[in-house]
Amino acid sequence: MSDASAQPQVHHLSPPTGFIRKHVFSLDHKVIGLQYYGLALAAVFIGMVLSWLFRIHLGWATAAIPGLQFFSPNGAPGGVITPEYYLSLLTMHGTIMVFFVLTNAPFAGFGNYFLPIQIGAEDMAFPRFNMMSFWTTFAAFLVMMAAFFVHDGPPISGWTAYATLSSVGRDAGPGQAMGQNLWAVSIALFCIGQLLGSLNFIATTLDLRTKGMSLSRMPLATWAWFITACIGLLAFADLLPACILLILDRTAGTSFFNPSGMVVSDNLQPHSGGSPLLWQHLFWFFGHPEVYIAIIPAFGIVAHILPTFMRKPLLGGVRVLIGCMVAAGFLSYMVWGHHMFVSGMNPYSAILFSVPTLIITIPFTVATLIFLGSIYGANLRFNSASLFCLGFISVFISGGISGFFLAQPSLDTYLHATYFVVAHFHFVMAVAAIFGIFAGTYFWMPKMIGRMMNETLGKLHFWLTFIGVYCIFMPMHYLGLAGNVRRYSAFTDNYLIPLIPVHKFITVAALLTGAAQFIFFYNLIHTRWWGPQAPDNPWEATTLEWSTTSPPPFDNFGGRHIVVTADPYEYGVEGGATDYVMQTTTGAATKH
Amino acid sequence: MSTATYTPPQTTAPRTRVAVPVVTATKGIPSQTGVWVAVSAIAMSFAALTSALIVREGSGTDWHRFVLPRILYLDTIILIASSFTLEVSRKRFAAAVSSSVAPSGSSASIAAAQRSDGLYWLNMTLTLGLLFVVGQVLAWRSLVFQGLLLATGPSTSFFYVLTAMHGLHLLGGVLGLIYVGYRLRRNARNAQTSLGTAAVYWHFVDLLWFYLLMVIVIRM
Amino acid sequence: MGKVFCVALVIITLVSVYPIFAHTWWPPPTISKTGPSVDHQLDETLIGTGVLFISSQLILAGFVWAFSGAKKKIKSWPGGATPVVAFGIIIVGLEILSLTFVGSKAWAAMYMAPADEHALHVDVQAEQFAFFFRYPGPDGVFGSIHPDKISDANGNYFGLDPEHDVAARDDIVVGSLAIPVNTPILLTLHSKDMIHNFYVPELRLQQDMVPGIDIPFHFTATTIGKYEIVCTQLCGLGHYSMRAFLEVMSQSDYDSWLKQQSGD
Amino acid sequence: MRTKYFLALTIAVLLGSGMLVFANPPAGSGSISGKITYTGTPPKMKPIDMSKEPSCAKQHATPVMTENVDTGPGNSLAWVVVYISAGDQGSSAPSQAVRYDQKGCQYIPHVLPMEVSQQLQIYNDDQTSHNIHPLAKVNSEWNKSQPPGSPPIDTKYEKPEFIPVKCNIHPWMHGYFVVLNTSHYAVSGPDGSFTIKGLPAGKYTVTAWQEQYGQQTQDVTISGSETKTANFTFKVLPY
Repeated sequence: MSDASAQPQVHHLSPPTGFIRKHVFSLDHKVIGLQYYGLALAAVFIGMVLSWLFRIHLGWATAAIPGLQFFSPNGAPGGVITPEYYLSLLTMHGTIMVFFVLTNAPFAGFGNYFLPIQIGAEDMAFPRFNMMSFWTTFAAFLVMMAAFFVHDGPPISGWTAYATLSSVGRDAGPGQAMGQNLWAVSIALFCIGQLLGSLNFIATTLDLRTKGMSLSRMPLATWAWFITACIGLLAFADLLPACILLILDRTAGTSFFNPSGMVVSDNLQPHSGGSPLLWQHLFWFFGHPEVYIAIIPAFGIVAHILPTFMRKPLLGGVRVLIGCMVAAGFLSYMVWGHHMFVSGMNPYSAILFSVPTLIITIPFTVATLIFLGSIYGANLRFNSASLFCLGFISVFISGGISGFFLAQPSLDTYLHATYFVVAHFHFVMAVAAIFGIFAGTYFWMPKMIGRMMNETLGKLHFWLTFIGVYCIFMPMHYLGLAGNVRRYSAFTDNYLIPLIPVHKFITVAALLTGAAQFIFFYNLIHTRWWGPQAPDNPWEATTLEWSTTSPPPFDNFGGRHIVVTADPYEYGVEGGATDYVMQTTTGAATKH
Repeated sequence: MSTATYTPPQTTAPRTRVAVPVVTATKGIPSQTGVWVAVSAIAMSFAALTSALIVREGSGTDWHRFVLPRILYLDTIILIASSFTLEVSRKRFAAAVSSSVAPSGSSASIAAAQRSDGLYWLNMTLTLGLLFVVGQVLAWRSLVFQGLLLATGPSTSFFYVLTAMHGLHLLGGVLGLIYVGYRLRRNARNAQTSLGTAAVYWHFVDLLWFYLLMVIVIRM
Repeated sequence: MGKVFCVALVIITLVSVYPIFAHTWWPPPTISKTGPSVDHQLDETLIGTGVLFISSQLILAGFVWAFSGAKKKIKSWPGGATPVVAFGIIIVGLEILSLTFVGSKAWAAMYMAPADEHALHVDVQAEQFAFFFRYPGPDGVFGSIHPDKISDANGNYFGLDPEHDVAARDDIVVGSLAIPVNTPILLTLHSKDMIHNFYVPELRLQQDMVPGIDIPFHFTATTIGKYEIVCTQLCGLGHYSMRAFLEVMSQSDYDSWLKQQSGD
Repeated sequence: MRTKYFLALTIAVLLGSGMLVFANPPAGSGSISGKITYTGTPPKMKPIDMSKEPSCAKQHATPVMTENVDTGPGNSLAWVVVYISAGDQGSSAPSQAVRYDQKGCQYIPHVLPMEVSQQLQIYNDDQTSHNIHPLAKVNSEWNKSQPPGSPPIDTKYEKPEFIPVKCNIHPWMHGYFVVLNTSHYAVSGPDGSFTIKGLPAGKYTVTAWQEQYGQQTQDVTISGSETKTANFTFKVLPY
């Protein structure tokens, strides 16, 4: 902590010149933001490829994938994916996507880059912690990747790593030896990184706001990042000790999660008295807030972008949405038990957990209605960013609706652990958050790299993705209704065999939608080096990031003291040269 | 957080960008905010561990109490003492600041004396902190001699986990104090604030130990 | 572009809901006493959420069509935010209340109500990756379980000790669950290694089987037939292949089955 | 010049052949045969319920029984490994690979003896994924799955050990790898009989191993090309 007070001093006068200081171990929040974004980009690519592999396996269980045997001779002999390798792919897909994409990109990535700018600060409160935060996360990523190359492969216990499968060790199956150890260590490191990040976000938001930037004048994106940081602070502080206990159970012979008298692959385990449910409680107390850590930043990003392209402020101003996000964040700590309705927990507590879970739909319903009500009477401008915002609203509705089913214990007894659940959280958490990331990318890239992205490619990317995700995840609801259990590497049960064609359809859709993402990758890379120069405020937006150059100078505002004089979303203003009022009028941004 | 007492550092120091700290710091002191945020996070993770302890105690029939090493109580006293010495050193430094701004001519020497006095008490605090860690290690050794190891039973497992995690946090505090002392010796800008920040953390770790001791005494 | 988005969204919405109206993929007919209440609950939720889903998607589509592009004077929602917020709270609140009251009843009937005291008692052992079922045999007493005796090699899945434990000698251990129809069944769920799950879609019931805990679990099957018991809790590499059969028989068939089992 | 080469060549050939002669163990013509029987009531073998794996269940008209105590007429005991545990005068190096099959969700053979560092090939002849998990303690343990259509697993063991083999997907599948230091071994057939061939004259210790009832030994002396008899009797328990 004592390092903290040194920060106002370590602020560097002039940008560092050395490559290492400038691009690698940089203290500049903008560079760190881009580093997070790049890490998420790499992670999302890996995660997508993994999903392709196991989708192919689900459609055609005995199909040989040429070349895979060279990557994993044990996992895919002759290119045919074994049941345990399917689970490994699934586990790594879930872990990578949830932790290294959905937490990194919308929160740590965009947040690091734009939170200080949007509040008129010239850097985060603790640049050194900021740098440590990224490099810890990066180390976590490397450790996670290492699991692919250990002897018997990555862990097979799913991203939730339920004890006792995760806590027993190698007897539990291939991948549960070193692979699971690496998993636990990686997640522990990730927690540390995110804790440092959250600390930074909170302190920065509270203390480094410039003159006139009152809390009610903060853009919704900043609000979302702030709230997310508050959620993450507690969530990751809960997961970290859980991971430590798991590692001890696996390596030090303790019995936190391992009960007595377990016989795993004919070996009587030397444990006594542990509680497998304890892991589930610790995990989901983190796990449910984690869902909101993924979705609330995306929510804020959309709420931040939409007014710009509607050319009108949101219905009811920013306060309603802020209230919704705060309420959701608060409630998210009372509902973890709805993941455990049939876990052997006391059936009475199921009802206690189900009520707040249903109540949590209220803030999100209100927020959705606010979005819809805001579109009424707007002057919608269509481009990649705004399209992804509208797409976000649609998929968020689709995903939120299915929450009504799973929040009820009496339906969970039928739908629990079926593809209905997979469809639900992919729509509401994964796809919605990814749409938020895409919207943010198309909206902010001009500012981040100073070049305009290609709109035609962007729109094409939107349409293929939008239709694609519905083709992938809508059918999963039907599978769930038919009782199709998730995490099955092949469908041998009589009642599942008729459903295989649906899986084939989903696989094809997934491959095509995945292929469409290469348009995005191409667009991004092409823009980075060959895109046309971006003006300072291409979207006629109002918030502070648009009153500086693209990309912003090293200290964000070229030494100008920003004084905020207006609310964040003053659009549709009449009687002026423009239909909008910038948040600050101090010194027009210097042109290129 | 205690933003009221804070006077924004004026732009005297040549190394800071012109007036930027004035703008950025008007809302509060980042380090102060940060330390409170960190404290709440640490509190959260120990709360998680405590609830885990309670669940685990209920889940199995193998929860055995064991005799706590007496040295734990001595450690507690040491830690409380360290909090006091830290406060003393803070007072000295505060006095040093006030007397250095006093108009009288001899003030400089007085200030110097008070500063060195403060440093003395700071070092005392550091020593006590390290002494505490040594004491914890001794406590572990005595358990080990009784054959109570990490994996012996759930109660010992939790004892080792809790004390180890607390010890790590305390060592972090020690490092922080060393850094602060270094800054104070260099008479760096708002090193005072750093000391205050470090004190908040140090007292928290102190309280945390109190809480843990309670848990341990009641449950083990 | 707005019109295109509108049309696309309308098509997506209609296509999405069609299979649900058409019951193209649907839960298998229920065979348990408590099943109908779950189905009724499911239908109610489908109707309620279906209305919300279609209406909100169509409103989004309509607004995007109506308010795209043209440089006209912006309007704001008549009445402002308050009625919208109120509307949202009320409609969802009502939905929640109705669902919770009906749903809790169904849940209570399945999980909170105690089992019938005359229920037929069967012991279930889950392991990687199979279920095994144990009937007390003629003496009506279950032999005690000794984890150290558990062995797949000689088929001692429950860890019985017939050498010293007389009650264990006539225990019947089989690989599929045979039960008489319309008789309350009380299962005791054990697991010897991982967390498994006992799921029969037709029963509309599932329950985790947690190592270290014996979980009671009761139901009544109302239709004769052969159904699949599957595991829904990731338990290792063979998770997908972990299943057994639930054979609901007439009382007479069941009796003869039991006699034949204890015979050999 | 040329003669020099010739000389060198002949010497080399002579030396080589001579070494070969001495290296080869004396190929004996003696043999040991006998019958494995039991006393007491054997445990009842249980029928295996394969209904969870239809592709296998339909391969068996009558339900497959467990094989850990496989008895036959005349109290004969099958699947007992008999081998030379001492006095063996060097074995011929393992020539061809031994084959282990997974067919109809059974391990074939139930007990597979092999020589140290002999090539072992494991085939999956079923239309379903199998998993081979030899629970080795002395040798290195591994655990691999074998989906239908994937190549045979090719491996070997370097230290002598009795290794239980299980399939993690089909819990009833159980067998044994018996890794031996000798090439002189046999497995008792359904009638309990066995024959160890190719033994040179000498004093031998013969060991019989049964997966549930452990080992027994006898000393046998062979002179010339005779066939000695060595019968083993295991005491079995009903439970």
